[in-house]
Amino acid sequence: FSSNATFDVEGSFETHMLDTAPETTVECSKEELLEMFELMYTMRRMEITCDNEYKARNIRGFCHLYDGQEAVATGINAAFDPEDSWITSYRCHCVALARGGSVSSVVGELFGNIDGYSRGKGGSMHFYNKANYFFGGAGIVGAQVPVGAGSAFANKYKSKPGEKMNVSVACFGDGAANQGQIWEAANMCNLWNLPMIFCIENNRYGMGTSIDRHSSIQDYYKMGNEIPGLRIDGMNVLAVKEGMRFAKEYCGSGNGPMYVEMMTYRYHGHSMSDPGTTYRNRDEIAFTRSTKDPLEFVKKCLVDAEFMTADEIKDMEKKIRKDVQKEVLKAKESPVPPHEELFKHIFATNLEPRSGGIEYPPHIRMPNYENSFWIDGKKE
Amino acid sequence: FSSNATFDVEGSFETHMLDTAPETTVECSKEELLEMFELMYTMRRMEITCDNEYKARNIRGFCHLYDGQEAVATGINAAFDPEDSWITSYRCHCVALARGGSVSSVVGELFGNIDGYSRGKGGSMHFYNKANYFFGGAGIVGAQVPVGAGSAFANKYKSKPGEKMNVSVACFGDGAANQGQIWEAANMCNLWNLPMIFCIENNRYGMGTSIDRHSSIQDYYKMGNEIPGLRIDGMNVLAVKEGMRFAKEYCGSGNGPMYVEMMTYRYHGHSMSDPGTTYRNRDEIAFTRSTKDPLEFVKKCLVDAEFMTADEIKDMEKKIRKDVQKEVLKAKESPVPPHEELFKHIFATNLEPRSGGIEYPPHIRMPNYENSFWIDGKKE
Amino acid sequence: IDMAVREAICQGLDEEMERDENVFIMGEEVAQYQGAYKVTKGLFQKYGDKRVIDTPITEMGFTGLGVGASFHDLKPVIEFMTINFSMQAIDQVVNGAAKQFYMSGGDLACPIVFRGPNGFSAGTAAQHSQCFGAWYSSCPGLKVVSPYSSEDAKGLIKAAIRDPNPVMVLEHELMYGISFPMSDEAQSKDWVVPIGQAKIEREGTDVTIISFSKPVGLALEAAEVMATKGVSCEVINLLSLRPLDRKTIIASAKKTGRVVSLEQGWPQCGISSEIAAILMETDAFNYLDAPMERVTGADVPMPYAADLEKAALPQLEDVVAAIERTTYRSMAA
Amino acid sequence: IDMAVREAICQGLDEEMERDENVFIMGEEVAQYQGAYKVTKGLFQKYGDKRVIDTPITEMGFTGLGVGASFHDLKPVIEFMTINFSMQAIDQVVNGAAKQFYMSGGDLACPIVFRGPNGFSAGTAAQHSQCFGAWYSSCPGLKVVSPYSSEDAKGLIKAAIRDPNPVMVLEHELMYGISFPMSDEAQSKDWVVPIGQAKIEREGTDVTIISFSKPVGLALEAAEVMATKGVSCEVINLLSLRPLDRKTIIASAKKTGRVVSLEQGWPQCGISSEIAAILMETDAFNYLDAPMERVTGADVPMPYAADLEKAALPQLEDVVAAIERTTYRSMAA
Ligand SMILES: Cc1ncc(C[n+]2csc(CCOP(=O)(O)OP(=O)(O)O)c2C)c(N)n1
Ligand SMILES: Cc1ncc(C[n+]2csc(CCOP(=O)(O)OP(=O)(O)O)c2C)c(N)n1
Ligand SMILES: [Mg+2]
Ligand SMILES: [Mg+2]
Repeated sequence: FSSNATFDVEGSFETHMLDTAPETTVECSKEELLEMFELMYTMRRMEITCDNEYKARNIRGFCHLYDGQEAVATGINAAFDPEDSWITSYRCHCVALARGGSVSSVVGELFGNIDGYSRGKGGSMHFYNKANYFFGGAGIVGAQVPVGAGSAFANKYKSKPGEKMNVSVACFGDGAANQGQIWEAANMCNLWNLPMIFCIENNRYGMGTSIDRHSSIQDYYKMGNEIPGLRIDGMNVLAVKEGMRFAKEYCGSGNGPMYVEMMTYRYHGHSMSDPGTTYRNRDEIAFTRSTKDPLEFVKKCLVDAEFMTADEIKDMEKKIRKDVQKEVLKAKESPVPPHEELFKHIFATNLEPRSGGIEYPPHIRMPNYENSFWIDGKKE
Repeated sequence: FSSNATFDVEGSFETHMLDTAPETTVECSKEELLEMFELMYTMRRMEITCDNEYKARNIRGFCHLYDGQEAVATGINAAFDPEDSWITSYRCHCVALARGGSVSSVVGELFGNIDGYSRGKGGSMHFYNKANYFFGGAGIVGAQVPVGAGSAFANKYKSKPGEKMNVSVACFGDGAANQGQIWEAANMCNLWNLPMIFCIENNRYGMGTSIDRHSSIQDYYKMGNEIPGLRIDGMNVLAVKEGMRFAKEYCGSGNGPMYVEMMTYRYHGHSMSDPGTTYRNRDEIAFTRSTKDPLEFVKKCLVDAEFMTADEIKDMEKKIRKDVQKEVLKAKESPVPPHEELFKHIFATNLEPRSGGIEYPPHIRMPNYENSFWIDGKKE
Repeated sequence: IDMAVREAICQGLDEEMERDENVFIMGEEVAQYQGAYKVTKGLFQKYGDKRVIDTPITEMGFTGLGVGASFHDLKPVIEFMTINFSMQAIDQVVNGAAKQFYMSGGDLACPIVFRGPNGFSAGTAAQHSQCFGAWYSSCPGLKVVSPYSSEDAKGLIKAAIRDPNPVMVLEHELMYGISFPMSDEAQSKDWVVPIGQAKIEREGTDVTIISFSKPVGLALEAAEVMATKGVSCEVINLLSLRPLDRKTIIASAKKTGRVVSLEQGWPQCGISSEIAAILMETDAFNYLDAPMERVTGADVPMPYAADLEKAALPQLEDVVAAIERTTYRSMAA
Repeated sequence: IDMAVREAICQGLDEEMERDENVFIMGEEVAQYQGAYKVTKGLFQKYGDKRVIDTPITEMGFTGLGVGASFHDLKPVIEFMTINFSMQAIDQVVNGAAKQFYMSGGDLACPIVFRGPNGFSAGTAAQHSQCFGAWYSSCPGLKVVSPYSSEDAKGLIKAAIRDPNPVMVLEHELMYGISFPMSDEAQSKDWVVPIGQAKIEREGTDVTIISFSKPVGLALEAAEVMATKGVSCEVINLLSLRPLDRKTIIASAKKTGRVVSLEQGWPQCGISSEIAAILMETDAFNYLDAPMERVTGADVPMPYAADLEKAALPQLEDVVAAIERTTYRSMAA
């Protein structure tokens, strides 16, 4: 009994302007598949917890959930080296988790607590982890894409000629895909052969607008025009992994950028204020859940390969649910940021994370007159 | 002896995503060809005059000349109805001329005189003629293109279903062509089937940067991706006319937008501060002048069709040169705008041109203390 | 009757669309979704997809497109889902719309309306909480208005649509759901609030509080508190940030001799700064019994955590404290 | 020796590129063309196309790209051909760069420099003449500097490059060709002008003139004129608009008791407005012998015609008149 198995991903890909293509089979070890499942299920549970906590008013503001799309981030994570750069949109909880966050640090951020991923200052849309090459979390649609191209630029800048380069991926939605700055970045990446992957998570809606109403090109993998493109079944984590391996290999070797389209689906509404059922019907959601769910898919792979029994999987799920609960409790215990945090981290004093002290502004309006006049951080 | 002739424009076009194409011959009457020649030669002389006046320090600031590219604006003008909308970049003197300006109003604007096209307030980059559907003149690279799409939108909005629509053209350079907002406009025009022509005047340089250094796609007529494209020999005014007739017909009929690339060349440097010879060699300029000059081409057509003799053309040129001189003298006689113009036309009071009176700001800094305090346009 | 600000804006839009078929609405999710904040509710159903248009998420593009459409005497009402996103389009707003009429020597007006929620909105952090009052109001050629109540909101959107110039309407997300009484006049189709005139929300004699948008409510609260302490506050609701109603500001400053300005935006080069400059450069100065106080948002990007957020924004205590300071502090001889 | 501002900036760039191989320059025409205004002359030849990079005309794209590169501890120096074009990229500057460090709770700094000519430049009309001093300086997280002389220019660009934060350097096209003496210190590779400190260009006792960028020269001229009339002017060159050196402003105001501010930008919510607010809200107020006067650009889009352009900008007579007004006008008792 081998602890490796081979999975068929035939039909998971379409290519554009490419001579080669990803493999049609993927080999995967038990450990690896289990790891992917664990991550995906943790993501799922975390997002469902966020939904509950939001409804219990423990989370405020915007909150965009990723359930349904877990295979995308997980597959990218599996294909990437830790030094490959990653940036995404506001729908970023699960990438933050994949890139070195704990559930408690992610959920803690949403609670606005000091032990949150961004010390409670960023909230749902603003997770970053410089040490792990994770650059956000961006609240402005499309804006993360040129920034991601900057990572690709830096990778090339720092690489030695002839050496394989680390790549950069920027994830963005179908709704974002027509933002002009994305094309501007694509043009530069193509001109300068930057190791950049433009990754469209096509979940078929930008908020309440379906792709046919916001995009004249609905084959997103062809949006790069002369830039090669790859469409991947984004509900199949093995296909995502293989496709991204292929893209990383291609881009990292100095062939320039690639457009990658992930066919995926979001189960929740756009954000917590959107029920998500006015512009698409419940059948569509139910059908996707029952036929394409990315978690069910991995579970089936685990069983089919005889890596695990259904019962073992159930036990594992139970354990993960408990872990997530524990993490949430931990997050809740963290205190809210002290008031002085308000004036902390406005300016850095060096490039190390958390550099920079408290910078009282020269003049603060405060109820207390005594506290209201400052020069150079001291009372006048 | 017919006063019509047929000209061969075979080889002047390349198409992209189109089932049909412009005709390979163009019929043209003597009057029309003469008119085109007159306009083109006036453009040429006007731009050369601007060059001289700039060097004589009678014109200030930026000044972007159009000589070399005359066939583009002239051909568009010939193909268009007066109600078709037109917007272009800062390189706009000659379009302003074509759309109802006199040489004296164009040059007068450059002199900063009150009888200038924009009352001396706009200068070289800012000509507009609402009555003639000419909307600029834009100083910001690329910005005119979505604005031009707005004209296409208005044309559709105002048209009756089934009726042929007036079209809108936005001209922009090869350097501008990768601006993201252009793609944003293209996507909307394509989604909404707007009668819009994206017209790239490819003169092979954006300032000092050649197309291979600033654009990953150098077949500009293919930049629209799924949007049909047409490449035209932009030095051949008859080809431009026929190509634009074709584009107008296509877009005006509700088929959506088209990308049109004009292969052209600018003789002058980018603007008056650029000698234009550091990034391209003199041979290239001389070669283009001697083999592709758009004026020489029309003259040849006039002679070949036996519409005019070489001597008649010479006489005509002499007359035009004199006319331009006279117009320049006239422009020089116009006074500079009175001081009160400073506070005029900040706000319109209705939609008629030149509405809106003088609006003294509430507080003016003036050397004269008495003049310095105003409330509601009156001294305090 | 009472009406929420959201409905008041919608009613204003509806009436103007009925009045003039050249008026159309364009923006993200304005049509089928009824607006991200449901401001355009019902308009798509009533006017159809010709006049209520969902756009792709391409602010620079559709703003430019709106500007171009306005050149044909159409009247585009461009919704920014929030005004933060207008930063992607700001070149079209300022270099395109605002400067257009002047640059053309008066040939080409740009009758367009931009609108959307501006500034702070609870729990949305730094990129979604910026106030653009000061930036836009600094630009000649643009008109900038900012309603507080439902009457303001309806009257200003209607004025903006009828104006032949580009008008930026800065709404406030947290006001959409707040109800205000609507007078009979305000319910009529002729209700238009003239652009450029401030409104005295409450008359008073001792201190003038000047504000706009949501914090006008805070100013009124503070005035209540001060009334119990025997201090009579005049509250000015600016309504229009450009043109700024200097006359009303100056007259009130002369009358009360004490001024507190109040806004949620950042302090540096804000609307409060401008008010300070106005008081300095006019004879209002000579009537001041104390230097002006400004109460503004803290000089930080907006943090997410609720406590920090609260500390970053003017609270009632802050306003009261500032008013009290103006009564302690007085002019140097 | 004397050195033009253009060369001083170039020298600063050159020295920093030599010192740190992570510094690179990116922008339109900065490499082969040597800069539209020749500021980067010679750098492409010296450092090659890896470190001096011509971009397409896509400001939003390459600004975002620079921001991303800075996350890898590279130090991008992004040239905007003029700062007007930064409006296309302003979302990346403000929402991207400026707010980044704070939003990440201090995890992710954004060490990037933006630079280019700001404000008025002769004969280029409304779209190419806007001053962005007030807008950018209003944004926490961003540093904003603006040199006047060659020493300033070299020292500030070097300080900007060494700073771990996003810094906007607002130069002035009409100053590039102006020569100033360079002291021995300023010629050294260690010459750095600290960000956040204003400079007293000329000491005086009767009136303080506060300015930045090109009009500092006008302030100095006005001071000369007033000297002949027996009035002693102190001239402050702000150098840094954020952080703004309130200490120096306040100290000088207390010393002279009279303040005139001078800038080329629009009046409303400008740097002058902010100075007025500072004087109002600090004890400097009690030392004022006359209300502050502001001298600013006219409240209009910049016209093209030379005479109108001149009328739209502060002239020597305007500054002199304002100074004289502060001596006539004085505090109310
Ligand atoms: C520039 C900008 N415009 C609008 C918004 C508001 N907004 C946030 S998410 C979103 C929809 C994006 O859809 P898509 O790109 O498909 O991503 P998805 O939410 O499906 O992951 C919109 C309109 C924004 N944040 N930024
Ligand atoms: C947004 C913006 N960036 C930069 C500039 C400066 N600029 C003016 S024209 C130009 C080159 C444009 O080249 P191209 O589009 O090819 O037009 P051409 O000049 O060849 O007609 C540049 C960089 C500008 N005006 N606007
Ligand atoms: Mg989507
Ligand atoms: Mg060109």
